[in-house]
Amino acid sequence: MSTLHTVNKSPFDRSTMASCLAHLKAGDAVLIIEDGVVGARKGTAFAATVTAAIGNAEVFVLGPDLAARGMGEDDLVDGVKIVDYDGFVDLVTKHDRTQAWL
Amino acid sequence: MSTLHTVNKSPFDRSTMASCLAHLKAGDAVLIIEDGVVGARKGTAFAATVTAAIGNAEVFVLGPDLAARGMGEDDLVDGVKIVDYDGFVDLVTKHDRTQAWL
Amino acid sequence: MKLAVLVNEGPYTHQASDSAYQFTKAALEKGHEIFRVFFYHDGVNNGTRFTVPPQDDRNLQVLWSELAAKYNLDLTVCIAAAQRRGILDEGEMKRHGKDGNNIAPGFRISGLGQLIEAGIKSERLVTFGD
Amino acid sequence: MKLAVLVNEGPYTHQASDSAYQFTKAALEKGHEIFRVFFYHDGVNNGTRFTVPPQDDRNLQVLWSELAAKYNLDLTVCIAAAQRRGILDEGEMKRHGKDGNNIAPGFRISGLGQLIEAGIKSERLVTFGD
Amino acid sequence: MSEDMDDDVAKKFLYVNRKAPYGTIYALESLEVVLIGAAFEQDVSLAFLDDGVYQLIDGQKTTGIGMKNFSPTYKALGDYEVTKLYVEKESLEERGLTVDDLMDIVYEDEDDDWEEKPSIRLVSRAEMAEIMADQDVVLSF
Amino acid sequence: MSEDMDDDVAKKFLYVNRKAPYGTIYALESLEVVLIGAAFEQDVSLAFLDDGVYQLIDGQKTTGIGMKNFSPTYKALGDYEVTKLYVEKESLEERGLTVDDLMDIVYEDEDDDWEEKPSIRLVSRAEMAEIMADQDVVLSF
Repeated sequence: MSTLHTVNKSPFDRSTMASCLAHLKAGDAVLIIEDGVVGARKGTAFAATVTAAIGNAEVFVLGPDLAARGMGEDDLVDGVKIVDYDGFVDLVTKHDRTQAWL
Repeated sequence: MSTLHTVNKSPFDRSTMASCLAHLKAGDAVLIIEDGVVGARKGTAFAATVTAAIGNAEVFVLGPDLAARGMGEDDLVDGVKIVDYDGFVDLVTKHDRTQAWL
Repeated sequence: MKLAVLVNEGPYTHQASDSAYQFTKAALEKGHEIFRVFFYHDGVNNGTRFTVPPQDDRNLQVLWSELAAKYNLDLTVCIAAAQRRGILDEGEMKRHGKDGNNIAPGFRISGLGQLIEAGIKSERLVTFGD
Repeated sequence: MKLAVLVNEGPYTHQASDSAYQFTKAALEKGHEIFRVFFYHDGVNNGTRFTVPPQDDRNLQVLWSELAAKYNLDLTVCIAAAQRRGILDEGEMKRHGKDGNNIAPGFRISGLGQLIEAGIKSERLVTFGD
Repeated sequence: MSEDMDDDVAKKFLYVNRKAPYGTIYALESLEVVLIGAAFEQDVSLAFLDDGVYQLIDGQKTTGIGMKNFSPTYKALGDYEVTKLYVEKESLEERGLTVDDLMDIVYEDEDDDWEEKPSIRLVSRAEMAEIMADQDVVLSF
Repeated sequence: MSEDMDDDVAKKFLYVNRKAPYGTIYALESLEVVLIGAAFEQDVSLAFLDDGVYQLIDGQKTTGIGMKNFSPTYKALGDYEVTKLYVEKESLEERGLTVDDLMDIVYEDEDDDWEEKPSIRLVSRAEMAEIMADQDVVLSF
């Protein structure tokens, strides 16, 4: 039994990503969408928190949202994976429940 | 010449209050309204930041918003003052400009 | 798989409606069933036919209505949230003595029980908000 | 003093409209002049007459309309923001071939220049948002 | 899972509340879902974490802001058989609050001779993560 | 201040941008105000701080999210005589960015033989506070 968590806000502006990562269980996945994708960038004040989470859970970003914010694969914290909307759907069906951090 | 800054969000959820306090000038005033009032409570993880700001600028909270969140004068960080909507208007006219931190 | 989608924000101001639309479309194209898309909070504002977005921009209401027509999708707008925000169908218009209505094609107004039912009847519920 | 007010969010979902209303009312009662209240972003949703809030709740549209009537207040809804969000007056209805309109009494639809003018002509501009 | 099982077995619903009341409508409209949902006889829990803990604070007075005080509704949840209100300890601490700052919310336990029991259950962040992981449907407000 | 002076002397307008683009409409609708406002011949500056710096990031591609890419409009601001785009250095640093990650935005300086000059002016947080304190009207998005 595992959860897909979604986060859609920048960790520099909102508490949702930090709160989400503090409530993960082993085997969970986090999908970062919309403005949240800026939190997956390497070299930021938040990057270490993302790296720490990857030891525990898989972390994904939505590619179309990443591209809209001028970022690509090379900009990401190591271990963060990219999915498209199709992959988003697959993550939802793969995990037992989806929890949005709003 | 001085500025009235308004902040309406909790510092535990949003970056606006921290950003506002980091951009104050001596003689400015900060008016905390709506959900922001929880940031003026004493004994919180944010209280020291508010106390530090009071050395530089006046800090006010809107009383009606404070009461709605079950708080009163005794709950506030030392030095934070309470105004009502009338006092809000007076602060706007007293300072040369108003800047909302959204 | 049987999925349900909850949209909590109106069009344009927040990306929630865009994300929900892209997700719903992808799920349908992959052959999943969407039991219901439920619009709550400001999400009810997706269901007004009065919008006129700029010509070079997407028209979210039309996109939702077209998706509903193509896949026989259930787009349910919460009645209580709609009343606060001024979304009316013919019945609500008459019931409240209003002089017009603005519900868009393919959307229907119903109660919050429809959200709970979506949670019960679907295998996954995916929420898009602020 | 001559003040202007900018309202960036719709009614109920965010407190912005309530705060702006209480502020505007207090300023008027103290004898200040409100040059204009400008509704931008989702703030345009304050100007629909289709809302039916619960009977034990405040009706923000009515409160604004009454304040406008009492003090001859200028309530301006941004035309570009209104188009995206489905707020129409008679003129906009005809211009876009829509079959109805929903603008509330005391509100008018006009351009963004009215916001800039409010900034120029007023001594203070106070913004309420999310 | 078959369609029949789906309908017969109660699902575990968790309502996650992370936002302060009044500044936005989410707390109120979340409560409206909880009240409607109570009629469906599912296994309902509410989680209060981050700024959501302010929804339960005692002594809310809203006349000054012209809005309806909906906090008494939390006290009525027991009548709807909504009796599990999980509050995160760390969220309280960061905000200078203790459980004594919250409303006194109770329910009558029908399995224990209708004894009055507290609905608020203080849990650690780790326990909250366990509770979240034990649900069928999570609704976030 | 007399009514006449009010109308005759240009006011200093500052547009404060603190939010990332696309996730919300504020960045786009802020830009729409700037463009309309340019016709009023006031003294206009734009401030980009906190997540607002993402509005200026280079290489935005929005086809995948079905939204219009409005970032080219920032490059056109010089044509509207909007030439002061203040970007906060600390905000960039916290986000792992440098000014090289931003779009190349220039204007032609009519006072200097139409020489092409950068519109983006990197400032410290303390300098940003000075700029904010030097305005007549501050519009926040």
